[in-house]
Amino acid sequence: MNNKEKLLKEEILRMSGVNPVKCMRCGKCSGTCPAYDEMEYHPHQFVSMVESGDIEPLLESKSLYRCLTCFACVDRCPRNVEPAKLVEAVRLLAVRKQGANHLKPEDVAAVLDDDTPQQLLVSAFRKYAK
Amino acid sequence: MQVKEYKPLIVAFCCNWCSYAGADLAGNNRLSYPADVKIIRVPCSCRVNPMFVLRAFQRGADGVIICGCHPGDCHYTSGNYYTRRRMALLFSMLDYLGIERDRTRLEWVSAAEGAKFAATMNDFVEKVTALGENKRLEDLRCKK
Amino acid sequence: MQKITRDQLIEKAASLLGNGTVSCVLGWEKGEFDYDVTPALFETESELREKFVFGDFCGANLSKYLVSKTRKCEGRILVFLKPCDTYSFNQLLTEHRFDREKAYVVGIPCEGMADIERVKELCGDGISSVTADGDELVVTTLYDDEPVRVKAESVLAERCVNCKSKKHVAYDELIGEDGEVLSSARFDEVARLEAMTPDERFAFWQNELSKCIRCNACRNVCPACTCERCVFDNPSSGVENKAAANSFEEKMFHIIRAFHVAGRCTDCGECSRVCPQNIPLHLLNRKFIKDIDDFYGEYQAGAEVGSRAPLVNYTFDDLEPGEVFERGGQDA
Amino acid sequence: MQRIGVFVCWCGSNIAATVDVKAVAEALKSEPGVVYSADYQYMCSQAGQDLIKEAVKEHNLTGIVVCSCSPRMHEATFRKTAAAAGLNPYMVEIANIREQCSWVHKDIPSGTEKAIILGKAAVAKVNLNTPLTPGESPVTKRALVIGGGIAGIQTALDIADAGFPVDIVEKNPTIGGKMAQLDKTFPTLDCAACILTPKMVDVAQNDKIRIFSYSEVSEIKGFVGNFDVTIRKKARYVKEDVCTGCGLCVEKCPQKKIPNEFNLGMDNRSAIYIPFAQAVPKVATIDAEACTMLKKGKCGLCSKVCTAGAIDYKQQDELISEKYGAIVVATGFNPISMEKFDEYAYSQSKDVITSLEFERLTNAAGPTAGKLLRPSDLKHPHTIVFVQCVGSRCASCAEKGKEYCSKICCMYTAKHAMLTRDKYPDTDVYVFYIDVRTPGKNFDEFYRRAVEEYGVHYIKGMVGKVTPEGDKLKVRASDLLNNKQLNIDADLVVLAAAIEPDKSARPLATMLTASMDTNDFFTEAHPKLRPVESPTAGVFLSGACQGPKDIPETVSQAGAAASKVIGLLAKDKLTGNPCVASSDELMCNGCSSCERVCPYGAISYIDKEFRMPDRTVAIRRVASVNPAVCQGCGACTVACPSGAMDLRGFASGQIMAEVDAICK
Repeated sequence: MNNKEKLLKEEILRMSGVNPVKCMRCGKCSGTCPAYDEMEYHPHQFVSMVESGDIEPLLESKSLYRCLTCFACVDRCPRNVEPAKLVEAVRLLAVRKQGANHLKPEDVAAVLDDDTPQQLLVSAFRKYAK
Repeated sequence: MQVKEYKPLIVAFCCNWCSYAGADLAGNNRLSYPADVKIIRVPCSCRVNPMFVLRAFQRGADGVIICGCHPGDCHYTSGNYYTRRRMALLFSMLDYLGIERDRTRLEWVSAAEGAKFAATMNDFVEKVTALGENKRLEDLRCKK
Repeated sequence: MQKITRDQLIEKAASLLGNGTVSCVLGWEKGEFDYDVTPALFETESELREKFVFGDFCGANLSKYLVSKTRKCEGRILVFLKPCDTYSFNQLLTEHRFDREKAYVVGIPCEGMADIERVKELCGDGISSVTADGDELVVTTLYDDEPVRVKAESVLAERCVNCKSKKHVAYDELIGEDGEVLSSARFDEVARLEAMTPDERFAFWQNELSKCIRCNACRNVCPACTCERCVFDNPSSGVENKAAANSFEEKMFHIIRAFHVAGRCTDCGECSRVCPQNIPLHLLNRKFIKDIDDFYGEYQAGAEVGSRAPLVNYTFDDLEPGEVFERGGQDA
Repeated sequence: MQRIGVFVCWCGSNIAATVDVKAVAEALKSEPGVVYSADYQYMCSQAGQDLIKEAVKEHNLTGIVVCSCSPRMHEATFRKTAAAAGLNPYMVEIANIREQCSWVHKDIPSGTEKAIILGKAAVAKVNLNTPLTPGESPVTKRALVIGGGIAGIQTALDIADAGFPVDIVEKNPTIGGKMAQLDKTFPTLDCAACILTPKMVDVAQNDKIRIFSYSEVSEIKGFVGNFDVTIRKKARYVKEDVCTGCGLCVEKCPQKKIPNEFNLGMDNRSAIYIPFAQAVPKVATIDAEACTMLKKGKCGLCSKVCTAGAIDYKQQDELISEKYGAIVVATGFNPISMEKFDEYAYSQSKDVITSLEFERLTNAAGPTAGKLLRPSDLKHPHTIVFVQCVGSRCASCAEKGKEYCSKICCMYTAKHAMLTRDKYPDTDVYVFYIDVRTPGKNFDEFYRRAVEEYGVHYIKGMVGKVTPEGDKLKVRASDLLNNKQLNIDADLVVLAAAIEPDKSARPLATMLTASMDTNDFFTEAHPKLRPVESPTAGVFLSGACQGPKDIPETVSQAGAAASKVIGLLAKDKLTGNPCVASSDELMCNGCSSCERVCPYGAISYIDKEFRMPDRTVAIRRVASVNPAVCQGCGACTVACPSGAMDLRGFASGQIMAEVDAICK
């Protein structure tokens, strides 16, 4: 892990309050994820990639916006790792990096399609419009 | 001018099953530590009454160290857990009264850790030597 | 200042004596002055009417006296307990120091007790009488012609300013309303000392402990110090001494005493109340209570009967003594 | 005043090279109480010991200090020497001037100085030594085994084999435990009943063994060698000694809709029942909750058909008191409840079952007569999904699962998968695993055979959700190695439920004052060196009550526990360690602090009369230490606020005398 990766990792762990070392690699999070097929990186990969500092690809990935934040993985994880909180933290980091690139109400129509879950739009508004 | 070298007086309470055996092992392996350390054998670290610690200080000891089995390894299953609580509170109280922290110590030394025993004693003697004589407990009731 | 009156308590005691529920009453009687009230045992109603008092100087915690009195008294003993006293009562029960059946507890509300030293600070020495009048105390002194009126609130004892609970944790019957457990600032002073440098702390305690005259009042009043034979009175304990021939116990008395009651002290504050030298002894006990709360989770001695005191308990991952120091505070 | 002799050993040059032994002997001569002082090359040699013996006689010594090697080395030697010279062996103290002095210090002046100080400390201690005699207590030569599973059975058989009488207390109507419910056993695949039932018969026929079935331990008093136990024999409303086990009553009983515990509720039994054909004792039991006669006073059919006249509707619980020298706990385990694992739909679908239920489904004596049929519609399942680690290794859900590995699930799941493929090659079998743990003889080979020879699909990943849909179970799971999410339409889902100690263990531990860990498994006296003993003397552990175990491990632990019991019962008297705690009743407050820290339950309280200074009599509660149980750790001495509790051999006064001598 180089220094930049270390800093990124620390920030994400701090934001999420998640300790990925607790993960025992059972994959129940991914076995439970309703958005699995939509995601390039799956919940269990988020955990192991954050742990190894491999965060850049996650920041770039569309997977961030496919997570429904349904928290099924949080609920069912036998080790209390809470993968969804990690996804959320990476997503926040990506959003912050976008700077002024916020979602404006008038842009909504353009991104609206049948595949985008409504919940995502609601939370996007809540978070990104600030 | 020849200054007499300061030699601290250290009392070490060692539990019979782990730490006393660890001290014996340090001997078997000829791992030296200062002769200032005098060991008193107790069946278990939980036999060490805080009064013994205070008495040692009162009689002129400069440092008191208590050694016991590692948590979970106590010959009597739970003795060292009580020791840990008692000494945590006692040491914290001495610190609260302004007594130097480095004069007291609780250390877990197993029967296999002769090297750790010697290293611990060397380190402890060094720290206590740096503090010099134990005056504060002596003076606690003598406002100047 | 107190919401209940002497008469109310006498009526209650008289009726319980009269119907045979209890055979004697543990209460307070007036001493030399209005403010040196002492615990006393009453056996008849006339005794009560003559000597029993209740007011702003009835700070004495009566629970301790049950240990000796229940052994002597044939029937049940009526004891008046303020909220903080009930914690000591429970702690003594936890330690099987007397038979619960032999005590009849009447819980009484407490508005906080006055500290005569604070009255003296405001009114000077030579106090000849102190009486309550509404939320004020009327103080007459030998030197002033006119009585001085002070707000009762301004002369509250420290332990009452930082009252930990207005809730009775044990009683057979209550007079008045029961209160709540309070969140108090009682550990602030300990925290202030902890934040000092070791040198400052040492100077503080050296100053305080040098005042000690070893009168043993703190021990004698302490509801946790009910040992059949105190180690300080026992020649074979190695710390015994009454004459100050051995400097050991002189220095260590307060440390050993605080350690002996650690985890059992309910923070009733009696030790500081009775200290003729005004040493803040409660700060030693509170340090242990604060440490116990910090290291092992909050624990209030006496909150429930039968609870396991922190020093006769453990968990597998308790703090190491070394870690205690890493948690903050000034390094020595 | 003591008359102390000091004996300084050279240990050849081991001590003498760094410590001036003559100076040590000389310096200690002037210590209080010392009347004789000598040095010798090898004190532990016969000549050295003779020197000590002669000195004892010549100088009327009452105490001995040997400045030599570690007491761990030769304390016992010198105690024997003292005893041979007519002294109490506990009047000997050792100053360790070899391991803790000459071997670790280099220059002679400081080594000598320290040796003198250590000698002074030992002299100071001996001055306060008192003769100690180990206490003796008799041993009742009978053992109690609590639990009649394979652990209890094996322990009882082994103890009885050595000629000691044993009683087994079993809470169910028959012994046999979990093993009786199993079909085949891994890794050899021999049938459980074939190897267990002969042992059950051995137990029944052994005249040294008594079985208290349908019974529970209700009270335990006493200590090692002398336990007083009360056993509650629950009313079964059938005279055990009269019933022939013919089964006619079971057949005729009109109340036939009671869920059958033995088959985990997958079929029904009658109100009067015999759990299974090979039950021991083979007698009927009436389920009082279900019997119409006992509930409403009507019916009585069983009594009418019983030709032996064994039915007794008036039977009462019976209390049996017996004395035992040793107690073996063999209370076993249970699978945890699956109710809380909503994601696996255990409560929603009959076709989601636990592995123990699967055992019954494949057992020839089970509800389907050994045919693998799924419970909901009794059809043959074609796709079966096994989920491992359900509730095991589960840190997040204390209320749901267990943090530990249940140890046996990997192997029994491999067994189930293999047997299914063997009997029904047309089924697809998936096993979802986190890790496959197979540390045991022939275990990994067995698991590999399931994969390689029987074509079981082992998938690294976990099932996240099971959804009943029509007559299928939709299983959503991850395949971590292929980085895929799988959706399987299964007919049957088998959950490898974590195992937990039986619920009866906790109250039993309280009665025994035996300690348990946070999971309610019994703790061992030492995790490595005394694995079958409880810290409470005279209490031994057998089987899964101590931790998850498979059958071979259970049997070997049962044998080990039995040998410990035999070792105890073979003694006529127990000689204790005399260095035990004792309480000064005059000073004792009766506050229970000591009792709470005692790891052995050696302290009890008695009410005692005291004459008070004012001539009144007061009854006070005071602590009393049982020297046969106390191991001498001293935890109580510090917990005691009044200092009433002290430890013989390491008394407060002695330790403080050592402190004083060192700090002088």
